[in-house]
Amino acid sequence: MLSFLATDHWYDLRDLANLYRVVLEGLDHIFPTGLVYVLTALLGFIAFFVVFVLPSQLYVGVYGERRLIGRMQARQGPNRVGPLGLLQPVADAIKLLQKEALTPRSADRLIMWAAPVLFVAPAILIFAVIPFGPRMVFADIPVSLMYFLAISSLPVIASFMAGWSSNNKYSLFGAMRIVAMSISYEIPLVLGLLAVSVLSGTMSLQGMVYWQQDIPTWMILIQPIAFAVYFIGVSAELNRTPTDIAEAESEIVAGYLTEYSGMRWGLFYGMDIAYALGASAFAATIFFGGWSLFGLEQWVPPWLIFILKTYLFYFVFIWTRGTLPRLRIDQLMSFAWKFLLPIALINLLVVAVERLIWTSNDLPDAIVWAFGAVNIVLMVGIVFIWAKVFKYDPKKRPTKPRLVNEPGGYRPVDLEQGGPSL
Amino acid sequence: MSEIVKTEPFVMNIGPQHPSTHGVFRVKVTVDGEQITDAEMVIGYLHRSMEKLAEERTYTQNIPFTDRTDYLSSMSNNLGYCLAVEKLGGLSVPARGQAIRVIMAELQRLASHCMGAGAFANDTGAWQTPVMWFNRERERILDIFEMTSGARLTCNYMRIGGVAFELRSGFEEAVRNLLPRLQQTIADGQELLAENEIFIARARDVAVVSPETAIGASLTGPMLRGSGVAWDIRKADPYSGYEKYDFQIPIGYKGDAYDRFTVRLEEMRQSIKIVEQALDDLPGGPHSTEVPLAFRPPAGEAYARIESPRGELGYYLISDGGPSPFRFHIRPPSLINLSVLKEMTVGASVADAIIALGSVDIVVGEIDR
Amino acid sequence: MTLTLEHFLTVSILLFAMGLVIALSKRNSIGILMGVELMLNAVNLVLITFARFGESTMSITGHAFVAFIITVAAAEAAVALALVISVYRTRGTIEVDRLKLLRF
Amino acid sequence: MSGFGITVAFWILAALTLASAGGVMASRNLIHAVLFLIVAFLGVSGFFILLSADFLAMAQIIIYVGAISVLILFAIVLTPRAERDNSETSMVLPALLLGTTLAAVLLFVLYDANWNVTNVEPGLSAEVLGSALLSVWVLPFELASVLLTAALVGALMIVRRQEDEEGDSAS
Repeated sequence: MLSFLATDHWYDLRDLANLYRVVLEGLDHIFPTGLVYVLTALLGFIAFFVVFVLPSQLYVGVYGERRLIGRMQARQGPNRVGPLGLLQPVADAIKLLQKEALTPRSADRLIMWAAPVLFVAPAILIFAVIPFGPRMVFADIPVSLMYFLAISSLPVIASFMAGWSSNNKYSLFGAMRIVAMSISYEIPLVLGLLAVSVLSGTMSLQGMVYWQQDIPTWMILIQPIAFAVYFIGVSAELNRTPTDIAEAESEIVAGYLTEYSGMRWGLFYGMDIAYALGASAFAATIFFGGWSLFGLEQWVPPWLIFILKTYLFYFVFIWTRGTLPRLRIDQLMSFAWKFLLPIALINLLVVAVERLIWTSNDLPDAIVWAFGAVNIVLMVGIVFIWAKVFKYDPKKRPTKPRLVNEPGGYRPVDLEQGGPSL
Repeated sequence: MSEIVKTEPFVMNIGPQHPSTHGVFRVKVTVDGEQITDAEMVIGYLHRSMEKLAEERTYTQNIPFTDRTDYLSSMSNNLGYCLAVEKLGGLSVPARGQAIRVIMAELQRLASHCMGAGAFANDTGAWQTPVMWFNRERERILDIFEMTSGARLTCNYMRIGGVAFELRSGFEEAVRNLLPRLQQTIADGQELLAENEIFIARARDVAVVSPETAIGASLTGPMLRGSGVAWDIRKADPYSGYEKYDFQIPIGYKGDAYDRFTVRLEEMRQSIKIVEQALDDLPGGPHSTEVPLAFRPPAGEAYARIESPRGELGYYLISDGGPSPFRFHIRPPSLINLSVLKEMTVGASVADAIIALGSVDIVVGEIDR
Repeated sequence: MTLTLEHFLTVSILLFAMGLVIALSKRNSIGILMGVELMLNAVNLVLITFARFGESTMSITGHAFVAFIITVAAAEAAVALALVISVYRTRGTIEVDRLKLLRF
Repeated sequence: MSGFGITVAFWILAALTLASAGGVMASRNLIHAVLFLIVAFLGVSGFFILLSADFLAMAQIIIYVGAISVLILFAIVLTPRAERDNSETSMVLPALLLGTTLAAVLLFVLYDANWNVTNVEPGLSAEVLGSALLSVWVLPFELASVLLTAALVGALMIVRRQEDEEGDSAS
């Protein structure tokens, strides 16, 4: 399976696992076994943090997002601290650390203190199963897909704790909204990912990357419906626009974060970015071929390919945030239950049938492309049928008001004979 | 969930410090789950007693007060007040002064609607982007105001009998450069918001005001026109020579927040048309008639009304023949448009209440005066 | 030190006993539900432990049972909480020692 | 089953699980009790991982932590403040007595019996579980799905408002 040019030399940076292994072996001579276990884990974590998480969070999540959104909003974005404002995230962090973390008098102090801490832990845990390269994965467990789903259901609890313990009505609103929404969106999300798992026949993320490398294809081309469901579901779980109702600043001030300040708020903010990065990395792994790039991964470091794919996906998050308005909670709920759930179920059924045809008739791998074509047709068909059922016709919907020349009383809307459908 | 399960109703304050109350305005809502069962408006946080203060000052000295009522459209306020005084004193304004007044009032309408449309988009949750786009153009309009009157926000440009100064050289060129940019921004706003599926889902059928209610509550401006009632003071009771210009009244279909938004966008397009026409045949001559500083109109009363960006802005003056008005009253469109807020919010969700408030496009300075 | 069957079973027995005490003694019906959930978890732990340590050709049975128990627990929690809310709506309380009337 | 890491993990998990179960019992605030319950659930899923039931550990987190606890939290928040008390009834002493007795009896049985134990890893993976569920246990599997549907519909029926039903029958 590894038609890989990577050597085992430590300086072969196409696979950072080489370097790591050399360090591990060197430490093994010096320290007792149990300590090496802990030390290497720590070392790996620190390396991972320094190479990926910190720069991504600071420079893609904070700086990049602010610059890009600034660009979209016809303004500069941070450009004062350091060259091009590159030190802005650092300055922000220092400022947040200096600020006092206020606790309202009637708040539940312990839970309010514990919520950001509990919010941080899953954000870091999520990266444990994500493959950055053929051998660059912390825990290559066979159920890493389930692991992702399980871990991503934890921060909801922390958000709820934050909202409830603040003893603020806006916070409570935010907490209720996030709880209601995450329950609703978890279901289509799981079903969408289940379809991916059914087709590739594995629940391991590394296995999915190999599957996509072998065909070779990207899962998004084969299962666009699953991708759509995943994208919408995950942006709802992550509270990104257009589904950021839990901290909707125009309605409930800041939702569950209203009473948070200082570094406690900073932890929420930073870890929101980490979750978004985790979801992006996950999407890059499952739907965009992970670290593989149609053979190019033999020359370009796979981890670089992977990180770039992650950032590209994260850019889509930034993009939607900069452009789309927010939906109302009942619209989001009915969208999850009335549209995403049925579409995910249909997709699961179709994919299961396809998988059955594929394996029981022993067809070649190229048949996957045919499945992809079928699924794309299905997706377009579903959208059209949906539009038909709900008589959705954007052309007939007036987006400009009527114009009259003379003032007078009420002008009734003429809905007959080719008038607008409202 | 909240639709199925009955929860304990509780009282929540939206404002006076809240990101989307557009000033210090407070709504005390009783919510049951996400649904609002009762709403109580609390106004008066910005009350400055302007109407009483105006009784102590001369007619000319009162013009700066009007800047500070509806601080997003000072030109329109100046115009309304000056019209009332002119009516009281039986003065006439030279043709050039009238044309300049029209240009300024329409530019002010553009600036104010830029703010209104952007802030409304922000209320729907379009995170700052439309607000920044519209504000960029508003800044350019304010630059023109600064060039003309020396001030950006509180212009104090109109005078009794005309306008304060002649237009600066380069004014016409600046305005003509600006108008295509504005067209472009309006088209961008149309594409980004009015044709956006999510925006339509949020604003369509939300905060509906029926034409009967709108007329019954004496709503004016985009609120009334959004409900499908064709009414515009510029057409119905023309002032400052509006009858000379060719423009149309945009009216909505259903009277919801979406209609109000699109009506505002369309009004901006019409305003551009008016400004272009006014610039094309800008008459020569004096910009103002000579009026003594301590102007003493004969005893009597006068009511003048204009179509401000927010609706019918009326000034009611009673003179006892002295140098300052005996009674000075403003009919603020925001306050009267706001009177239907309770009707729009009760029964809606919190998110829709914010949309409803945003679609009224209030200015608290005008409500509290 | 080697971990044996007894270690895991001791934990699950203690967990079960605690769940029982909670379920029997709490006043609030949601509290009772929590006790029941703890007991279910303890039973799951027993089943998994035997699947791991027991000598059998069908060890997967334990896992299958746990899967079913988790399913049933989810259904049970949903129905129980619906009942709690319904009871609260009609009676104004969810404390079991105040729910004395058999009549609805 | 031995090894330094596994042993340490076991003791930490045991302490965590039992302590948080105690927390559920002792805390007077219902929300605190649920948060303790969540920790207990996480501890049990840790045990599942130790016993190499990866799939079920993840299912445990997804369903117990992600769904059931959240549902309980939701129910607590929907019932008003006065009902968030988690104190005991007068039955606390008999309950404690019964619990202790039960634990004592079961522990006696556990340490008295001669268990037929193997220390060979049975190699139970998600694939094995899946094929077992769809071959040997296919009837219960289908029944479980029917049960879930019934529970879904039943829960909806129970919490439906009275006036909704009237409105439905009228229209």
